[in-house]
Amino acid sequence: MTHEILIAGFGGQGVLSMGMTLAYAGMLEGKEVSWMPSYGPEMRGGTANCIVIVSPERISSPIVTRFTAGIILNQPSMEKFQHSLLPHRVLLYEQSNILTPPTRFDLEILPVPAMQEALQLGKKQVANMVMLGAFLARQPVVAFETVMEALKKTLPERHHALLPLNAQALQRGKQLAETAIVETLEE
Amino acid sequence: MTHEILIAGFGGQGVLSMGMTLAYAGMLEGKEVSWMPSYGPEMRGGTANCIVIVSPERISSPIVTRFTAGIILNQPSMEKFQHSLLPHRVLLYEQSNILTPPTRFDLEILPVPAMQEALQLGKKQVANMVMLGAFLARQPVVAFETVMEALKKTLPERHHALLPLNAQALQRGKQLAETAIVETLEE
Amino acid sequence: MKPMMEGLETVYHRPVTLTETPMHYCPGCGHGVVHKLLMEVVDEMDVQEDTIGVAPVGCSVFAYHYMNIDMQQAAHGRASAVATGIKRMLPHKLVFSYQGDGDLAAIGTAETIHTVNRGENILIVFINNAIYGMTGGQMAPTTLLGMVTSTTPYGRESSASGYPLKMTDLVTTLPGAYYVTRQSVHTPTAVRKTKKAIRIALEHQQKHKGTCFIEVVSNCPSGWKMTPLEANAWMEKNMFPVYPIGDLKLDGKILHP
Amino acid sequence: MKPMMEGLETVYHRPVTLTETPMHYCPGCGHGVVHKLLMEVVDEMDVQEDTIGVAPVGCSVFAYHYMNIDMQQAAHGRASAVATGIKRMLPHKLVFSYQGDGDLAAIGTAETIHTVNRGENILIVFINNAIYGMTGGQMAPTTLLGMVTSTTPYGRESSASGYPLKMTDLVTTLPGAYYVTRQSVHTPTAVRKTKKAIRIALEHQQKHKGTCFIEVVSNCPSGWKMTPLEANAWMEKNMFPVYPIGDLKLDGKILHP
Amino acid sequence: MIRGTVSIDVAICKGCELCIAACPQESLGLAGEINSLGYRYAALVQDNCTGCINCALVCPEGAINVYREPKSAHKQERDKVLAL
Amino acid sequence: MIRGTVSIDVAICKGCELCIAACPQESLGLAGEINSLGYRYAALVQDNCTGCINCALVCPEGAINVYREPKSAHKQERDKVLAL
Amino acid sequence: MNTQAEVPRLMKGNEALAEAAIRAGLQGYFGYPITPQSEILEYLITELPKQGGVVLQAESEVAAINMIYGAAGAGARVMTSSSSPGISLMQEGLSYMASAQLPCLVVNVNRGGPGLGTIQPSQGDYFQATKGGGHGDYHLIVLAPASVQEMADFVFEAFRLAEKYRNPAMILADGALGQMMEKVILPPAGTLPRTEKPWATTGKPNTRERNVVTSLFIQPEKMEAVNLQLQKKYRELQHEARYEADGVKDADVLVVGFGLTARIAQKAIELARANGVRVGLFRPMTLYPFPSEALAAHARKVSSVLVVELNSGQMVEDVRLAVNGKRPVYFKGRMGGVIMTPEEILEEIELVAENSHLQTAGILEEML
Amino acid sequence: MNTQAEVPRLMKGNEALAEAAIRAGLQGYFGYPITPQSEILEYLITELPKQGGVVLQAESEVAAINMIYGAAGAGARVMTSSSSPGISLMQEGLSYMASAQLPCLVVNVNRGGPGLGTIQPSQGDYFQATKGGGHGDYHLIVLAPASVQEMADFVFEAFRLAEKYRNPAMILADGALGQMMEKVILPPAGTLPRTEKPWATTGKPNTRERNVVTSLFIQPEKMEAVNLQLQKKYRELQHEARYEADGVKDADVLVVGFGLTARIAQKAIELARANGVRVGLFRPMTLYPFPSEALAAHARKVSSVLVVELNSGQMVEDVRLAVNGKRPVYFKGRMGGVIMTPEEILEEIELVAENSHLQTAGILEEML
Ligand SMILES: Cc1ncc(C[n+]2csc(CCOP(=O)(O)OP(=O)(O)O)c2C)c(N)n1
Ligand SMILES: Cc1ncc(C[n+]2csc(CCOP(=O)(O)OP(=O)(O)O)c2C)c(N)n1
Ligand code: SF4
Ligand code: SF4
Ligand code: SF4
Ligand code: SF4
Repeated sequence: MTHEILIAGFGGQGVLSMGMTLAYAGMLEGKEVSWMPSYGPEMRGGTANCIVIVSPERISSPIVTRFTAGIILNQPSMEKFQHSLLPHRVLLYEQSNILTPPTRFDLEILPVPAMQEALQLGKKQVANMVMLGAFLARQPVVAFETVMEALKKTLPERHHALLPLNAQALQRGKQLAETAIVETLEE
Repeated sequence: MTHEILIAGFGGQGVLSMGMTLAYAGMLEGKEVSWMPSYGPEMRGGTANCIVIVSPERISSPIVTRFTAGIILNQPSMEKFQHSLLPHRVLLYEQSNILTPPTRFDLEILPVPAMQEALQLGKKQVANMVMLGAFLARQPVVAFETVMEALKKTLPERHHALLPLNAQALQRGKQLAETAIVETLEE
Repeated sequence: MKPMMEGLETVYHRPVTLTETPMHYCPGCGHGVVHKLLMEVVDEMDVQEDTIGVAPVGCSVFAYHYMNIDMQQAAHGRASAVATGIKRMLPHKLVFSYQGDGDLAAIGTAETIHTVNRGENILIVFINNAIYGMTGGQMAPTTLLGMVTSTTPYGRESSASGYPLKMTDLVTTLPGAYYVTRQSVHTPTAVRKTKKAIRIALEHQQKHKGTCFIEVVSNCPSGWKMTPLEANAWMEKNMFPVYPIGDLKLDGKILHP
Repeated sequence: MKPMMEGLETVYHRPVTLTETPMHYCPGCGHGVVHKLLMEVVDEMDVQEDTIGVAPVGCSVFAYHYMNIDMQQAAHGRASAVATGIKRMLPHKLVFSYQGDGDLAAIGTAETIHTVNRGENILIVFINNAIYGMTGGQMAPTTLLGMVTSTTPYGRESSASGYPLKMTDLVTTLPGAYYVTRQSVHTPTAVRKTKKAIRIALEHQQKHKGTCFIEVVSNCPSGWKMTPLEANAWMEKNMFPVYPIGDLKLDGKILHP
Repeated sequence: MIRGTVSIDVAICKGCELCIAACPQESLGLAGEINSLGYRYAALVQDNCTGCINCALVCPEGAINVYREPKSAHKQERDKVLAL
Repeated sequence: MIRGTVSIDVAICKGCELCIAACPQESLGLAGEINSLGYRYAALVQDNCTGCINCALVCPEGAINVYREPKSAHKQERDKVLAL
Repeated sequence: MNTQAEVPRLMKGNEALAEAAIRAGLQGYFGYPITPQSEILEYLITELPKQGGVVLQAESEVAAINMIYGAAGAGARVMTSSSSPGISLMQEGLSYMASAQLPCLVVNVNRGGPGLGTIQPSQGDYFQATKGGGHGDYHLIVLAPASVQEMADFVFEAFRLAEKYRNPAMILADGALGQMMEKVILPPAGTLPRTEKPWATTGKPNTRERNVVTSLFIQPEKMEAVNLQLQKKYRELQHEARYEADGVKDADVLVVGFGLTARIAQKAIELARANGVRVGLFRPMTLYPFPSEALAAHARKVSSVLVVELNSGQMVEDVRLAVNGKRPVYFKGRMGGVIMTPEEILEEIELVAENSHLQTAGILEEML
Repeated sequence: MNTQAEVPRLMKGNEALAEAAIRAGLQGYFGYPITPQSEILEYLITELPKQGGVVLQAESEVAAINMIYGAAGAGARVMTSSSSPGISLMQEGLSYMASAQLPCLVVNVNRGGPGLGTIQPSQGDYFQATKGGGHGDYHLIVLAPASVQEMADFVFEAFRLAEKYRNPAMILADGALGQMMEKVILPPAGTLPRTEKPWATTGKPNTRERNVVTSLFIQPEKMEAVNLQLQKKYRELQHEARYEADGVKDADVLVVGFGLTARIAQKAIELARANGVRVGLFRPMTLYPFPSEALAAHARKVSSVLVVELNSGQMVEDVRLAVNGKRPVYFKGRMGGVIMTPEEILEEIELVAENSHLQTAGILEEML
């Protein structure tokens, strides 16, 4: 099946790199992939997002408006994008950053305390990997091993020391997702 | 009738101003007129020419390739233009500058020793007026008085002292034309 | 700890001609300070109605969001030509252009030189942060030798990319320039001096003295990849030796040539 | 009186690298002399195969009709940018641009400043005749104050049209400039000096020293509406005081700054 | 010592810390919380502000207003002290 | 005095007179006739040319070639004279 | 002056245009010399200051168009002029002015290109003028005079349209129109009223919000809104399309040409009619807006259309779009500064009239 | 490297293009930063010197294009890149290069205009790219990639065509193509042979006449000869027209779009076909030469044509010229940096399919 995933948050939260890693992993598994970032004038701050498509077939439009999954890391993006998800799909969000949860009834919603977990792991930068881990536990778009492979490519050499930490983060996310009670208001 | 006159010579011989004066006179007599100069990059020397059209009706093309009259002041222009005259029309040329006369049989050809006359009048610059005088004697496109009127406008104020001299030059041209034996090889 | 203001008088307040809009600049960026100073002087001279500004293409492209005066946004590098057009039509208004180093010293070099050479009666404010901020930190003509930017990944080398260009020194030599100074805004004293310079320049303009040119040696924390405090320290240490602070031309006279 | 040459040796002959084509310049125009000198030096250094010239837009646009070397004709004002493109691709060739004052000091100001600031290893020959010759005698940036041209009908006034721009003085201050001199070609001595300067410049280029810049203060009899002899006299009297003849920078060192 | 104080518009403060470095009294510091822009903002951390306006001068956001007791008031103060 | 002479390409001469002014010997002048370009061209008017090449140097058209008797020849000349 | 205006004068196209600009209340001119139009700058710099106007010889065409941007933004009636290469250098500035909706007049006395080319007459800049040589979706208002009289008259029309629609207007002439002299009756001064420009940056009084002249709208939605506004304007502009149709009543062949070419075609048509060929002339006077509807209507009445231009075939595309396949459209062009003669056009007319399309097409092909 | 070429990589369009240029044997790059394409300069300045190539950050786009002129004239394989406003500044230089017949690659990563506009994706520079934004009769060779893979592949094609025809070639992309990442298999290095350039100014040996690179031909006749040569070249170029047609066999509606828009349209077509509407896609890969004949042929097989562009309707003119009135041609565009969604296009397709032309036309009008 074709995954059309939206990842959105603040500039500093690593949403673009999360998407890139996911796309890279998809490619490593021989799938067709595209990564479409939002880009603005070179000024800091503001929200960032990207659309990642992973598909067995050739990808037509890299730009879609209805998503098969959403990973959302800040409040503004939640308001902006929750209604762009296709019904009955999964929406993950980072708990400490999003105080008013999504209002849709027809989604499989999973809040993830990624920031908190990341801080426990000792580096808040890996919060995005916690999110990714949780997401992949819900939707096995790619295998965890491949994500680690991908990280080797997407992380600059000088940060390879952090690979184990990222692996942990992914695992924590996985566990969280497996143990979590999924908030869904559907009957 | 519509006059489509070609005037050609060296840059310094005043062919453009001669044409301008003729056109101006035509306008003063309430006719439609146009003056189309050849123009090149701003470098000195080389030949210059202009097409003057004087007509009772609105002028369509200011650019024509067959002329009703020609006033030619140097050899290169003679070679270039003598064949552009309509048959049986008048062709005036300045004698001292043109050593090999035109070769066409079907024209009314009038050589004018304008330079020589101008020098006698004391200013070789007025040779062009001698030519114009001669031409108008042959083809009364406009009246002599009007030409003098026109000169008042086309000559810069500071040269108005030269008006009488120009008048003389015109007259000499007229006399020359009237007395001259027109070279025509037609039977 | 909340301030207790009863019985106290206001000794500094945000200039009223600065709009309420929060500025988009990165934390600690010098652009904000200079914007503020311009509007402080406009307030003090009470010339809001007489002043027309020209914003460049650069991070300060949105200056007109923050300065509550009539403004025009110019094409990249052409701010001084645009200012010339305005001033020639409205000779009794106070006109200034506000330009970065890419805008004024790269693509706008010809316009800068000729505007000053004509002695256009305007103020040119030149923010020199030695880098292209808006486009993400490429080399500027004023980038220091050895300095790493996204287009001098191995440090600027004169053989490949030439030397730091001292536009302010160049314009100083032009007869059209009446007042030329190089200042900064990283300390309270520096800020006071720069404000003074702006005031002097606008007063000269009121007297139709010719072109006034103020270079502000400034920072670009984001482009330099430093914190604001690191950036200002780096600036003092590395930029001031190449771009020394001080007046270059007063009342049309070149100082220690 | 016909010359008798039997038993005499040739002490001067037209340079062989100058083509047979008669030049289109007006009588007495300095362009012809400088063309001739360039080709004399090319002959003497035997570098026809190594030399690539760039012609400007201006009266000398047809330089490539007269110089028997590979040449490019550049857009108005961009000759030094074109020369940069050539030199960067062929670093071991000798590249020169030949430009008038409108070309180099007006529309080409930015290219001139930045080419020299990069220290491009080329020779820039700058013919300053204080007017736009080709387009019929309009004001140039180098036109003298009070001088009448078709666009300063009442004489150049600084308030309206700015001041004579001394580009050569500006480029002298740039670190990229290695050799900068101002010469003329109106007398035999002047001609000898200018030729010397061209030779020096090309030799520096062979040694990759940086930008060499030669201004030739020249005439425009047609634009000035004078005979060639009047023009040269006027030039000495009026232009030399503003554009003094002599070296400005030798071996990278600025003279009497 | 002259008594002064500052008011900081925390909504637009970007926590650049320039004011903190500029304050000779070390009256300023960064607050614990972050504002809507996501920055830890500046705040008074000591009650020894003299109202020298240094912080306001260097603030790129124009976020600081400064207040100071009037010269007169200050004088009275001193007199009181002496009266004791 | 060294003997020299010049040859002038009258076809391309524009009669600018720069050579005439540059000649210390006043050997040059304008000819009476005009050439195909319409200019009165330069010509030798005195046989006192020393071959100093001044005229050739200033000629914008490169119309002048200059010839001079070889140093040697010149020496012989002088010797001859002395021999008398 | 108004009295003076009545007397016919003999003037060069460039001078008539310049004098008309003064009478149209020109306040500022910024330009750079280039043949064949330097007379405009030279005339204005001699005359306009006497009327209190400003004329500045800029350091380049890039500077000139940006000075115009500033001056127009300050609310003044301003113009610049140049010829082909110089106009190319103004493309960024023109795109900015169209986007910032600043009125001004830009004159292009077209010469032969591409590149440095020649200085002789050409219509090779039609595409650049009408489709937008600069970046983005914008149009200039483009007027094409065909006589010295129109060189003068269209200045008034250009300023009127530019200010009414807040859009740069261009007069697209050619070297011949600029250099030739004809009888001209100059429009009287003071007949073009000043328009209110509440948007101009003249200094902010506290009675209004500040004015900002800009072409930057960083939010795509905002930028699209600006574009929709421009497109709306361009649709309204269509009503200003002007043309001249002559001898079309009984015409079998319709010749379409603009500017100087139309004049030459007129002569060719006279010759053709003398030979009994029924030919009419359609002359667009506005190139943008292009008189498409009128042309389509006229085309329907003839059996074939012949487009003549001093280029390789540019306006012919707009003609084909207007005719939309209903009639065969033929083309005859000369390039690089060569002016076509009435005889050449006559020849084409006769070929087209013969109407042996295939063959004709073949021949015309070669002429491309 | 050749081996490396086989491995798929995940790259940004701008980086893939830059890396491909290196593999295509690029010898010189001269350019000036501008969003959204600065990565090209940044990538090349980091990598090309390692291969012995030259990269120079010019003082402006005007300087850059003229450096390219000199470098191309010297016989080198060179390129520059910019985005809309910067490309406008290159128009004079491009006209010069086309006239002097110098091969080079110019990349325009199109952003929203006019003016400073936005930095978001747009196709608003179609006219400028295809009709010649500069002065005179010339054309650029224009390629329109639609994927990161084509951003790389078309570099080779562009250099091949540019050198074969001695004409500047342009790759017209947009901000999205430049910034997005996709799987790309880079063309192997050393597969684009160097071409002989006997005309280049490399220094005159006595074995040949001097070479002169110029665009000045002061005699109109000479200049026209040059133009005839260019026109001949452009006619030959027509055979290089390339396009992609998909699902056209049974199509009732033909959607025409280029670049990114074609990708989005593809998605819309999938949706439409799911709803049972028979739609096909025609994607011009070369914008100049425009695949007119192929398009005309395909258009004849459908009942109507829908053109989609990220502008106010530019390519639609070339489509109408090709279809020549045989079929109704509709248009849907978004402007100023707004990207249209598959859903929007789907809506249009369904309107067009209903084929109630009048009404549809009306609605579409509004959408202009
Ligand atoms: C014609 C053109 N070229 C390039 C750009 C891209 N651009 C925008 S801002 C800028 C330079 C910004 O640097 P600077 O002028 O130093 O200002 P800063 O952002 O550092 O304050 C550039 C190259 C543009 N917008 N227009
Ligand atoms: C872009 C552009 N602008 C203007 C011109 C017209 N033009 C040709 S030469 C020239 C100036 C010539 O003056 P200068 O450079 O001093 O050389 P000179 O003719 O005096 O030797 C101008 C403005 C042009 N060809 N191209
Ligand atoms: S990028 Fe640099 S110049 Fe621009 S706002 Fe940020 S710090 Fe200031
Ligand atoms: S116009 Fe002037 S510069 Fe040009 S050739 Fe004549 S004299 Fe020389
Ligand atoms: S200087 Fe201003 S913005 Fe910076 S921390 Fe202090 S109050 Fe905040
Ligand atoms: S200098 Fe040369 S061109 Fe001038 S007169 Fe003497 S020979 Fe003739």
